[in-house]
Amino acid sequence: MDTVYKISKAEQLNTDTFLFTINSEKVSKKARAGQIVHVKCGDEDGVLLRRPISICSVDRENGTFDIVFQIRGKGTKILSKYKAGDDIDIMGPLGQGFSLYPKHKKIIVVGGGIGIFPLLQLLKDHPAENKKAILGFRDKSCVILEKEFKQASDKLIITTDDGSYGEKGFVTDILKKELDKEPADMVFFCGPLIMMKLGVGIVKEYDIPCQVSMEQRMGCGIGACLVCVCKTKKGDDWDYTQVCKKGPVFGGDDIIFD
Amino acid sequence: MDTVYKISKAEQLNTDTFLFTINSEKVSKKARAGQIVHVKCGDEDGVLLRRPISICSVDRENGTFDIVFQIRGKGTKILSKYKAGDDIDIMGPLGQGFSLYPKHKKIIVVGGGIGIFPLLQLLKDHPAENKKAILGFRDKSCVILEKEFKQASDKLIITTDDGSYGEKGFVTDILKKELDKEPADMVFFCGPLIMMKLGVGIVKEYDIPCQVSMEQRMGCGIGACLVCVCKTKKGDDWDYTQVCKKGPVFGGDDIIFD
Amino acid sequence: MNDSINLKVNIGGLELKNPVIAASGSFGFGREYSRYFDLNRLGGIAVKGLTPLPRKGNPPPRIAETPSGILNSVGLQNPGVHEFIEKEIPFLRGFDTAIIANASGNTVEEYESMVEILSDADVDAIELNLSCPNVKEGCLSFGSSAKGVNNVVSSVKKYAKKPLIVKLTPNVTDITEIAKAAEDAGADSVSLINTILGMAIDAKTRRPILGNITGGLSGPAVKPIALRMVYQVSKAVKIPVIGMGGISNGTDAIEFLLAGASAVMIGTAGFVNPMAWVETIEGIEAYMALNHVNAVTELIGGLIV
Amino acid sequence: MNDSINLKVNIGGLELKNPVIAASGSFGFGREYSRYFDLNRLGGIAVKGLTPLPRKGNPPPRIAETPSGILNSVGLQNPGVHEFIEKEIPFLRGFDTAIIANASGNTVEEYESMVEILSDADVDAIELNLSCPNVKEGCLSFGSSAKGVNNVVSSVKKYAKKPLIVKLTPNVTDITEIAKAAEDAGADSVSLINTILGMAIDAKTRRPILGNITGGLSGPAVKPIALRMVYQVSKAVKIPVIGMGGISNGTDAIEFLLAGASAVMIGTAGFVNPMAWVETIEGIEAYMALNHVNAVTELIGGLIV
Ligand SMILES: Cc1cc2nc3c(=O)[nH]c(=O)nc-3n(C[C@H](O)[C@H](O)[C@H](O)COP(=O)(O)OP(=O)(O)OC[C@H]3O[C@@H](n4cnc5c(N)ncnc54)[C@H](O)[C@@H]3O)c2cc1C
Ligand SMILES: Cc1cc2nc3c(=O)[nH]c(=O)nc-3n(C[C@H](O)[C@H](O)[C@H](O)COP(=O)(O)OP(=O)(O)OC[C@H]3O[C@@H](n4cnc5c(N)ncnc54)[C@H](O)[C@@H]3O)c2cc1C
Ligand SMILES: Cc1cc2nc3c(=O)[nH]c(=O)nc-3n(C[C@H](O)[C@H](O)[C@H](O)COP(=O)(O)O)c2cc1C
Ligand SMILES: Cc1cc2nc3c(=O)[nH]c(=O)nc-3n(C[C@H](O)[C@H](O)[C@H](O)COP(=O)(O)O)c2cc1C
Ligand code: FES
Ligand code: FES
Repeated sequence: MDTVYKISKAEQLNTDTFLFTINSEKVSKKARAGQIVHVKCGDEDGVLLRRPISICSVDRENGTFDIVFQIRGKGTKILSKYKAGDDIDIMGPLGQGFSLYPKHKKIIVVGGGIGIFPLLQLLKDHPAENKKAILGFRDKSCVILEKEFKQASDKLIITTDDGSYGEKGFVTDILKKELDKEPADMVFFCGPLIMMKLGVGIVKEYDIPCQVSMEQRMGCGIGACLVCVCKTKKGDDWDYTQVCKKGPVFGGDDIIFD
Repeated sequence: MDTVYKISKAEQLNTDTFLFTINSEKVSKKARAGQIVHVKCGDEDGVLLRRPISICSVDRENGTFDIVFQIRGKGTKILSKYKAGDDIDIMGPLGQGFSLYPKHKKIIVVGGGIGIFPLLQLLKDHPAENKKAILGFRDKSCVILEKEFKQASDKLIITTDDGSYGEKGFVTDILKKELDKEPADMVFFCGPLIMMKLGVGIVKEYDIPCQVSMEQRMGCGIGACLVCVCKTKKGDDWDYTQVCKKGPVFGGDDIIFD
Repeated sequence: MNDSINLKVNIGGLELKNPVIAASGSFGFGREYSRYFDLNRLGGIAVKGLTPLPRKGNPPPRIAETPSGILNSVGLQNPGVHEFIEKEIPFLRGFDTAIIANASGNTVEEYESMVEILSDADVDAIELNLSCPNVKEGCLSFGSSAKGVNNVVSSVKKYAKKPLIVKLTPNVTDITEIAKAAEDAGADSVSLINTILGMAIDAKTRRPILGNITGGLSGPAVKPIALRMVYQVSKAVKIPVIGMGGISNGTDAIEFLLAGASAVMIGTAGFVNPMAWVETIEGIEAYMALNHVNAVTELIGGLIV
Repeated sequence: MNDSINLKVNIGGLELKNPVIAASGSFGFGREYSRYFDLNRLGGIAVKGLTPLPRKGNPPPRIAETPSGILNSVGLQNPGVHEFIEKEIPFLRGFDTAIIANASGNTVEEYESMVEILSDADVDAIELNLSCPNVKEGCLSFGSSAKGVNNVVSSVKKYAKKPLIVKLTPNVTDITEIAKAAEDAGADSVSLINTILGMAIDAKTRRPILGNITGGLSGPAVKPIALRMVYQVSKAVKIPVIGMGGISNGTDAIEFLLAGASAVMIGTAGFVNPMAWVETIEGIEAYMALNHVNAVTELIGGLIV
């Protein structure tokens, strides 16, 4: 199976965040919001494993899709050196994306840090009438894709930890305020574990269903090696479930945060 | 100590042989024919060690030197991807070069394969009146640096294993013929071990001194780790001696070929 | 595939059409990779390590990347041997490849029962995992002494109606002793190496990266150690040796065959390149064609020393 | 160098101004690297392994490159302890850095005599090499059992007038047992790991790459194994632990300190980068500054589990 595609655009969004547009009929046709690709970064320094990166947005007409990633360690550092025209080795689309229900009229997406990326295509694809996005960043210099999220949503609230841009504070506090104003049919979370844990607790108070996108270190990326698990409910019991195959998106109720 | 220099020219000489011109006042000033540099190729695929490469020629005025190398394995493969303008991490010049005695009027250099490279600067630097070069290649497609060697020598004999260019046969046979015609004051060998072993045996018959440039896998490149040894005579006994520090050039008589 | 090239090997009664096997734990039960390539290509599949009852395994994170290697601490998460027999064997039997059941237990009795159950199941061989570094009881504690190995292997032997492969741990002073103990107790072959116990630390958080603190090292980093152990063991025992540890391509596989392995397993490399198994088979064929080797068995133990 | 940062450590009586030591065998007797950097920077230098008489070592090739690692089979080539004392100590004493004499022998008597001789020489500590995988007699055969280690260490102890470091081999089933044996017999500290026995094969020539067939693996590839062993040993013994195996930079060194090492040694990384030792010291300082750690001793064993 061929997994090598061409990067048609490589753009630096801020000091450590990069956007690649990748040509792939296959991925762009099959991809659903929330799914991931598993990226081979390179062989430098004995780096072996692929890195899981969310599909950020898809251009089905032109057969391309975008990924956005931040430099965190060795692999993403190597990846950041790719240029337009380079080949990139990608497995995907992988996993289960967000479930979009046409009957839902009002939705809210809540994202933090590198968790905002999969929410963009979700907003684009969701048929709801009213789509709110609450996105949290560390500070002003970290704010990216603002225009794109504005376009894809009906209301965009940006927060920063230090208040240097948008509202000051946590996305979960903003979520609470928004839900106090007006309920929603579904809330989608993607970001740090603690944010999702808090978020799931909040929407439960309002009796609103939610979906969360989980993060875990991965090996195979396709469900075979069982390294990427998170704790999920299973009747009265619980289980370790593969994030790469059964996730990354789970029902908020299915996850045991501990 | 700074070991990073700029490649000012990167040229492909044939399918798998490359020439780099490297800017370095330090190396070009200090280098003597037969010395080596120890090159960091890159981090790909867990490649760690530096590769020893001979200094092929030196431009002392412009502060540059040339190395020529053939792709053999992982490291030289990575190295072949460097371009003009790239930085290269090089330790050197290292080791002991050829000893050039002004009193020697007639010299012969005998090289095979990747062993020909250090002989070029030797020919350039040696004050002898009559300099012959006998260079062996696998076949016509492997013949490189012919012009440069012609210029640096008074007589150049090229041999190929299959006779597709120059004379057919081994350099050692040609050496014998040449010595039958006319003796020499010193013969310099660099190439496959078996060629040098034969060569040393031949010149001994003619009672001519010789020098050989030894090849061995290296670690530190500066004499500290003792991995790069060859067998040398030590009175009635023998010893393992570091090729990187005490060599690569040894008196033909000092080496035990077994 | 070159028709004049014979890739068949016989591993103590287990016939393989080629010497490349998916290593246990890297390949699940084959379903996932069946979308990437034709499982018929494989010599065999060693399925995820099985235990009598389902096991949840260790807390995440379960993987860490190290220079040219990975650490894993899965801890034998599996649905139990009965679900394997019911749900996975029928799927795997749809392919023309050997099924190797990798079996673990906490006690000698559990090992016995696993072998008894699997002997009556439709598998081609049983690989006794005496070497998982990621579980507290059983397994490695049996596998790290000749006595322990002899004890387990001779106990299960009477239940074994299939070729019995004993999988050895590298975490021992002298692996040849362990291999000989397995041979003496009736193993039909040995496979090695399982992972090497290791650890990774995040200097920033000052915490271990793995949820289980330590994990098992595999991948290219361990290849020189694995190769040495395969070489030592294949000289020490008469039964066939299955070699593994860091094999990523045909050249690596050839090195293991030359060192004395009769077949090879590949795990970690498949995470990097899902075609690693197939490309290794192709690489072996290419080497054989280039070097005019007709039967892969000619290469086994062919190291010139 | 930040003045408020205290890098001093005490390794069982051996005072070091900083915890970075050149590992034995990688650094000769210091002369060569003295042209690359100021040896005064180093916490200490463990010199090339010494024996009572000069040794020629093993036939070349003595090094092979493996993924993120190297194999070496030098086999203790050295000029003998007397020449060391006569010619090398005076040179090394020109620098303000600890001299650690790495000593090997073929028999218990040879070890005793080495310790006796070195105790009267101007060195700061003696590192007993019970772990070289590249020589046939002595060394590893003592080092791979608790009994052997106890035997050698308690025999030499009575001659030791300098801090005694016992260097352990990773080629054992349970390194904590070996470490405890060393401690019980009177070692002032232990250093680990020496190299792991491995092998490399050239598929083209079908021959081993090393003249000695097998060699010892070192470099980044072994780091996870070394880190695990340092963690285990530092929990099992009360004497200080010197950690090594694949350390290339400050972050790696911090990981070893957190795992329980009181100092680190660096070998292989210096072949890649002759400034590795110095840059590691700088990296430790940078980490301490960033994390407001005043004394490096605060980091030792600081892993949060
Ligand atoms: C489902 C999913 C979707 C993701 N989507 C994005 C995205 O769209 N954009 C983006 O920038 N990042 C995303 N990430 C996080 C991204 O995978 C990590 O930042 C990246 O793997 C770190 O690799 P590194 O080489 O920079 O770090 P290193 O520290 O060198 O990585 C070492 C190992 O740890 C793993 N690892 C380290 N941090 C993480 C992490 N946070 N999550 C998973 N594995 C990790 C690496 O994959 C690698 O195997 C996603 C992660 C998951 C699980
Ligand atoms: C003194 C000396 C001078 C040399 N001069 C030149 C030169 O001018 N041009 C040139 O093309 N080559 C030269 N060589 C040979 C060159 O060093 C090797 O071809 C090169 O190291 C192979 O590295 P690789 O990454 O291609 O092979 P790999 O097989 O990936 O190398 C693996 C390891 O083995 C070592 N190795 C493999 N083959 C050799 C070899 N023949 N000699 C030494 N080490 C080896 C490598 O350095 C590395 O450590 C010289 C060697 C020596 C010792
Ligand atoms: C994620 C993972 C899970 C594993 N699970 C098992 C297992 O269940 N049973 C077993 O015998 N070996 C298991 N192993 C070990 C492999 O089968 C193999 O022995 C080891 O990984 C070395 O081969 P490699 O370097 O090709 O991966 C596992 C390895 C990995 C990486
Ligand atoms: C070329 C070489 C020679 C070595 N010689 C010795 C030695 O003489 N005595 C000793 O105790 N250890 C010796 N070692 C082992 C190192 O001191 C160290 O334990 C090992 O290499 C792991 O550290 P590293 O990964 O930083 O190299 C040698 C290692 C190498 C690479
Ligand atoms: S990464 Fe292998 S199962 Fe998820
Ligand atoms: S390479 Fe280290 S002594 Fe020559």
